[in-house]
Amino acid sequence: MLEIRELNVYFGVIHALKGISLTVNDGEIVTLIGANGAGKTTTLRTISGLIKPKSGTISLDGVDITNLSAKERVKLGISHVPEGRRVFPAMTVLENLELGAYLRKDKQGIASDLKKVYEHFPILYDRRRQSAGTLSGGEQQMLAIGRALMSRPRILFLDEPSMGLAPLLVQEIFNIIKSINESGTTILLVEQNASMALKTADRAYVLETGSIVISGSGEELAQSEEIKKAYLGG
Amino acid sequence: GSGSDSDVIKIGVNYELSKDVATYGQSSVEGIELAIEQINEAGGVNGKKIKLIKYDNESNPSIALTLTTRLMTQDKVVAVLGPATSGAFGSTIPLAMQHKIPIASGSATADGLLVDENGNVKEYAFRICFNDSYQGRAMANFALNNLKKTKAVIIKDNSSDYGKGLAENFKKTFTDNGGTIVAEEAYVKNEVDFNAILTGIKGKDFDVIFIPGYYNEAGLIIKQARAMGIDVPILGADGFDSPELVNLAGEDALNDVYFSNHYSPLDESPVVVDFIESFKKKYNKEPDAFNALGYDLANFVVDGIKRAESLTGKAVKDALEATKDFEGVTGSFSIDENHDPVKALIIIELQNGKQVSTIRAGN
Amino acid sequence: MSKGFNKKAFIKTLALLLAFSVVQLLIRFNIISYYYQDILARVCINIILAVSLNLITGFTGQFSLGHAGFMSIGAYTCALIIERVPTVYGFIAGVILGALLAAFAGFLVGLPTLRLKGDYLAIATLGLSEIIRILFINLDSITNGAAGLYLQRRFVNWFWLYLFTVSTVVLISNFVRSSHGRACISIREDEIAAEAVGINTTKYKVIAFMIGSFFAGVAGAVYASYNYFIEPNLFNFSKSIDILVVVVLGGLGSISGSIMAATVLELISSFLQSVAAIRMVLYAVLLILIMLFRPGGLMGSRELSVAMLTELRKKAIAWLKAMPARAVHAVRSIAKGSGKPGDKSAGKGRVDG
Amino acid sequence: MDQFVQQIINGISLGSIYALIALGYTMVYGIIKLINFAHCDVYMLGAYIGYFCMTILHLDVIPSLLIAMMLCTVVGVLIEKIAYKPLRNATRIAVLITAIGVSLFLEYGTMYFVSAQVRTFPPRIVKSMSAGIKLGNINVTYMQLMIVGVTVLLMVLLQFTVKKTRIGKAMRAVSLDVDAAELMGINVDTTISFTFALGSALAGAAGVLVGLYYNSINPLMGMLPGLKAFVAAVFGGIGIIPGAMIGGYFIGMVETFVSGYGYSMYRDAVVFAILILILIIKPAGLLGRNVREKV
Amino acid sequence: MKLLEVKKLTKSFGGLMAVSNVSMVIDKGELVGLIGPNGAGKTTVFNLITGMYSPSSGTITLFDGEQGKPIQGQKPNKICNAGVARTFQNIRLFRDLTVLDNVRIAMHRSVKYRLLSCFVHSPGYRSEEQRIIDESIELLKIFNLDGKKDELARNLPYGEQRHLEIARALASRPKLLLLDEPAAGMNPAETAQLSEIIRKVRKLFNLTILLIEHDMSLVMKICERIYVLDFGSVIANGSPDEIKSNERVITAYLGEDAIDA
Ligand SMILES: Nc1ncnc2c1ncn2[C@@H]1O[C@H](COP(=O)(O)OP(=O)(O)OP(=O)(O)O)[C@@H](O)[C@H]1O
Ligand SMILES: Nc1ncnc2c1ncn2[C@@H]1O[C@H](COP(=O)(O)OP(=O)(O)OP(=O)(O)O)[C@@H](O)[C@H]1O
Ligand SMILES: [Mg+2]
Ligand SMILES: [Mg+2]
Repeated sequence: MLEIRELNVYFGVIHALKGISLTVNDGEIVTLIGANGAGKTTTLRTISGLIKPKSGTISLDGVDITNLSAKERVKLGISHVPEGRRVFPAMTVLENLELGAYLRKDKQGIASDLKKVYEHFPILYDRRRQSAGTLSGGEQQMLAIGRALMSRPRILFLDEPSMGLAPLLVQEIFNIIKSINESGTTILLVEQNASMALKTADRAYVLETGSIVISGSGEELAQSEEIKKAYLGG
Repeated sequence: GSGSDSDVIKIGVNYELSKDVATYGQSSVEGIELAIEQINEAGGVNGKKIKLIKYDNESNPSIALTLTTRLMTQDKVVAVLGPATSGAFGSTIPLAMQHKIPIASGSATADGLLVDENGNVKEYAFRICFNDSYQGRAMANFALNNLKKTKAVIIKDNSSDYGKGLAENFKKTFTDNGGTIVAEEAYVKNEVDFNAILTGIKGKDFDVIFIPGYYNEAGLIIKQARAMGIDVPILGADGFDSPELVNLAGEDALNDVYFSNHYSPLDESPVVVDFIESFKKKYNKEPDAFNALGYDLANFVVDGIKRAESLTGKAVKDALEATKDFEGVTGSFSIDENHDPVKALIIIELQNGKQVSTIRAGN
Repeated sequence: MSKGFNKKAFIKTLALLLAFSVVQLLIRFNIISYYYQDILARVCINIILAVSLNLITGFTGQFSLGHAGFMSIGAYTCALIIERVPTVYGFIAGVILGALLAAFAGFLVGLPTLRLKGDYLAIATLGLSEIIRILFINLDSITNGAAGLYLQRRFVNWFWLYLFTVSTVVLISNFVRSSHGRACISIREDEIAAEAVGINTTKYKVIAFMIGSFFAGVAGAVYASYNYFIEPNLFNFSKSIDILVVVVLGGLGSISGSIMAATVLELISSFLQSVAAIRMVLYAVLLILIMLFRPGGLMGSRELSVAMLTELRKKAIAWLKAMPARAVHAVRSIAKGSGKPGDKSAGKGRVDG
Repeated sequence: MDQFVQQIINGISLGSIYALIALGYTMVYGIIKLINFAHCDVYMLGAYIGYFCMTILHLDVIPSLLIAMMLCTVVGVLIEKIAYKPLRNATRIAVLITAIGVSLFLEYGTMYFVSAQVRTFPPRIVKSMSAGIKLGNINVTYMQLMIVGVTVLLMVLLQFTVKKTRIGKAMRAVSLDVDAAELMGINVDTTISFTFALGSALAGAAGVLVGLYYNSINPLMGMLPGLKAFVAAVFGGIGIIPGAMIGGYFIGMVETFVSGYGYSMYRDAVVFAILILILIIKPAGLLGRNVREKV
Repeated sequence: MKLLEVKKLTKSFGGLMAVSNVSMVIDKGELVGLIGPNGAGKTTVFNLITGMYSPSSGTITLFDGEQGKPIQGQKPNKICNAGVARTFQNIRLFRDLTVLDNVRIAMHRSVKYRLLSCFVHSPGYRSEEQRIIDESIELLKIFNLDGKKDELARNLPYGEQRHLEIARALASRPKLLLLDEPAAGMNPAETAQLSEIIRKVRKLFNLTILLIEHDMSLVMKICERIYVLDFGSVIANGSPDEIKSNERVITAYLGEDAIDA
């Protein structure tokens, strides 16, 4: 479904992504793990159009989207839960969610998706009139995911969704990711919590200082000694 | 030996071409440039063309100072014209004294500008406009004696020394001679809404308004006052002189308006007629007081240069000092011992937007 | 270690004295003409203003649009004293008293308004400086109102200018490099974090305002005496903006940047005088272009240092060395008839350097 | 009593003008946190465009107004594209300096072409605009009524646009977080351009209306009301549309009453003093909420 | 010996009771955990203790020996100077300053020279500055950051930024250190490293620590005692083992199978 070839990204002189290639197939959960500063966030931001790559191609369903604007990518079904949540702080929870459906016109669809989000995250319903900036860290994370779901994406990027969440919720979030996936959304997941991520994912890529060093199925990597040592604290 | 070996004579132009009072500077320079054009067309001075070196002092006395230094020491001009406002002009006088190069203004009206604290004239500074006390006194006397009004309201331009000087002198003469000032209001340049002030004074008992300021705002004050039903006579000074006054105030509003001036377009002297005609030709509009004063200023200085024994600052200064019966657009004048012009003042009456009469006024 | 420090200070002092004497000699022998002296004076005054505002806005991060107001207090105080005591002592007293009064005003302004942030603070400072100006207009009996004050003598000469400018720069840069200065900088960076690490942010904001206005007062006093004339309108909103432009153009938080920008802007401004009619238009375009190409100002928040100069020199040498090659290339491509490629690379080199 | 009522009318009509300009400031500020100093010069341009339409093309008021609004829209969008857009990621103060540059450019560019002279509108048009109603001693001109009406109408429309429409939501999102807004599928450039277009159209309309009302325009005419309008916007809580309105009326009223009761010399000082007092009590303006950042 | 006592602390935002009736005692030298679901009010407790918010009601007392001093409602800098330092859940470094400067700023409290002497850089001034630099570098060494002292804080990798924040907090020489989710965004290897560092500085500086964290592997490993917050109230308080097996905590927070770590 998503195919990335030889992506190179620079920040001034910093070569942040060094010719990355990866694919995500329809219906998969793919995870991208790696140490701090490896370039995971940069990869996601490039795919969703927030950063312009120096070279390389990104294609969705065989269509080259490298030069499309972020807006057009959203239209094509990409949705991105950014690092650090990035909710709209001065807007209410409800308004945030509505903005997630900005490009959609089907009122009924939006309403039913809103209901679904509230089912996933009941606390958001309780807080729907509170401004998002005053939510607790975890609440904001839920809001960010909920907001992304509101565009009814075909492929969802999640950048460290478990960061700052209570243990119960971490499990919950991964369950939700699974159920979102099961309901037909393809997922590209960036995580620090590598053990959970590998458990959840069908396939995984390991990123180190801007290059992909290992890839394989989730289980495979979870067993790998190297990975265990570097990322699983084992 | 300023520029004596070249075939041009350089005169500095140091005017307010931008920021707050750009209108005064730009108008003055229009007059100056017209005069110099005519002089050069007529062959210049002793075969030499006059070259203007023009700088913009941004309506800022401090920049005016720098420019005067530049004109006098870098560009080596024989004389400097401007600045237009008293503050800026006054601040450059010490430089004229230091470098011994005359400076002259057509519109720096503040009293005492040209004499030091001991009453000695500052030799290198000249002006060809009335000073504030002259006009202020004249208008106060006119109100008391000719119009027989004794209760005045002053609405002054608080952002200029001109407004302040006129208001002060008017007030002094007026009260000294039995009048009372009912209210003194103020506005700043470029303001357009005077309804509040006018509504405020409307309830008071007064029989004449004096507006020491320029036509830009005065026009609007008159218009708004008349619209409000305030129909007492309105007085002003040479700052009123502009064809724009009619457009701003509207013909219907310009009744019982009197202002002091140097000349009147009703004047049929050939200098005035020629000036108006050639000005219209060059700029496609009617001249105003600043245009006329700028024009006279340039002619006055060039006349001095012509008569000077040499092209040194001192010689030009001496020649300017000796100016007698100079025939200007703004009247014929001589330079007195304080370097002020001695010239007659006329008071123009406006009815229905037209100048209907001029009154020669003394003090 | 501390010996090395002293040596550095010694060399610096020596360099400063040398610079002073050289200019003094050049003025004596008329090599620096009156006009250039005048430019020098203006540059010096602008440096004092910019560096002092930089302390408030650049280092402490408090957006002030009222610097001209503090300046005017120094100017009027000094002018009024000189008017009564027209001697050098009067002048010195004027500068000191002017600066102190300005600092006091800074204190008064600081206390209540510093809980305001960003643009709200800016507007409050703007308002205060306008109030000061209006008071100067209306306190006719003391200030002579809109007509302004004329001074017969100028006390400011190269000696005083140099003394005041160097003192301002040295004192303020010493301050910002001290722990107290770092406290100010931390406010700019993150006020909440600064509070959390024990910085009394209110106190340091007030201190920054007081020091900044003190030197604005000095600048005002020098300005008054230099100009022979002051009027309230000299210290209006646009004057504050002008100072701010210098600070931002130099780089917020860079003292050497402020010094450079004050110099460059004065030179540009006098250079543009020869095209009086459109100078403001050109000035505006230049301003926009500079900001577009160097949004962080000339220096960013860095200071000019030896290392930086060496680097710059290296770049310049490399650039110059490449000149012949470039020239050859240019000639060749012109010979080939492919336009004038030399222009492009030259222009680019300049922007990068 | 009459005088009091008349002063209130004066205050409202002056306040409307400040409010009209302040709306533009506040909109642009709301979205990119920029005090768009050039706004008051677009207002001036609007007045000149209207002037030339009426004097050279001999058009009537309404078509002139529309043309002025259209051209100002273009100017506003161009300014944004050329001068502000490249600085999206620069510090706010850098953009502010650029805005000052643009402002000077417009002022002196205009002055270069039309000189610093004041201009007045053709008498036929001015006459038709200065009719009014007289109730005893109280005067209201149709022009005043029109300005007040237009201001209130625009305020309501703007508020509706920002709060209720899609583009309004996009505007608010962009103002809070550009990247996140882009991720929602919002076209950030278009949204910002739209804001400038709207603000500039308002400025253009205000220019023509005010120019006609006072019948006096000059290249620096934007400076004074621009500054006041900016103060008004801050007073009401910058970025908040009804705030601009309240601020405008407040300043109009204070100015009127201070001048009207004989303190015209201290007028601006009083306005600023009250402003500062209010800000000390309400540091984010009258309607602004002083939200402390959650840490 | 008590160091901090919180009594009946309550904070409401509008209608929302973010913290209600919380009482806790922390003894000198303890390492106490503060855990609870998202939105339970943990960060708010920190904000109340450090003066970022003033409480709606209740008291916070800081002890110096036997002497207790109420600190609630005081300004953050006062509280910091009384000996309480913190880190932030969302890192709040002075991002555009160097690593060294971040630490030096926090040492301001101990600077001995007066305001006036910093204008002229007297000899006393210079030796004091040198002391500040030396001590700062010492501190950075603990976090392995001394090699990066001249880098801008923003350019550090995330994990090192967290470390720097702790170093900065320590620079004010606190008695009580509050850490808000120091391990968030770290991978397990980095978290392990962090727990070492916390142990080390605790010994070195004779610190009392209160720690918010969602990473149970860290919390259970290093905390001696744990408070659990839910909906603004303390629902449990005890040793890690007690907490792990507390039913209420499991249902509200931990989940059934979370304790495998
Ligand atoms: N806007 C930027 N400007 C300059 N450098 C950047 C920028 N964004 C990222 N970088 C650099 O690019 C590299 C990759 O960063 P990225 O944020 O993608 O890492 P990451 O894998 O997501 O790390 P983390 O786990 O900390 O989120 C880092 O060295 C970072 O410093
Ligand atoms: N300034 C505020 N205004 C309104 N509500 C607030 C404010 N600060 C916190 N809250 C609310 O108080 C509750 C507690 O927030 P707090 O940040 O203390 O949670 P937390 O326990 O730290 O959660 P997390 O683990 O997710 O960080 C949340 O519901 C939050 O929405
Ligand atoms: Mg990341
Ligand atoms: Mg928290």
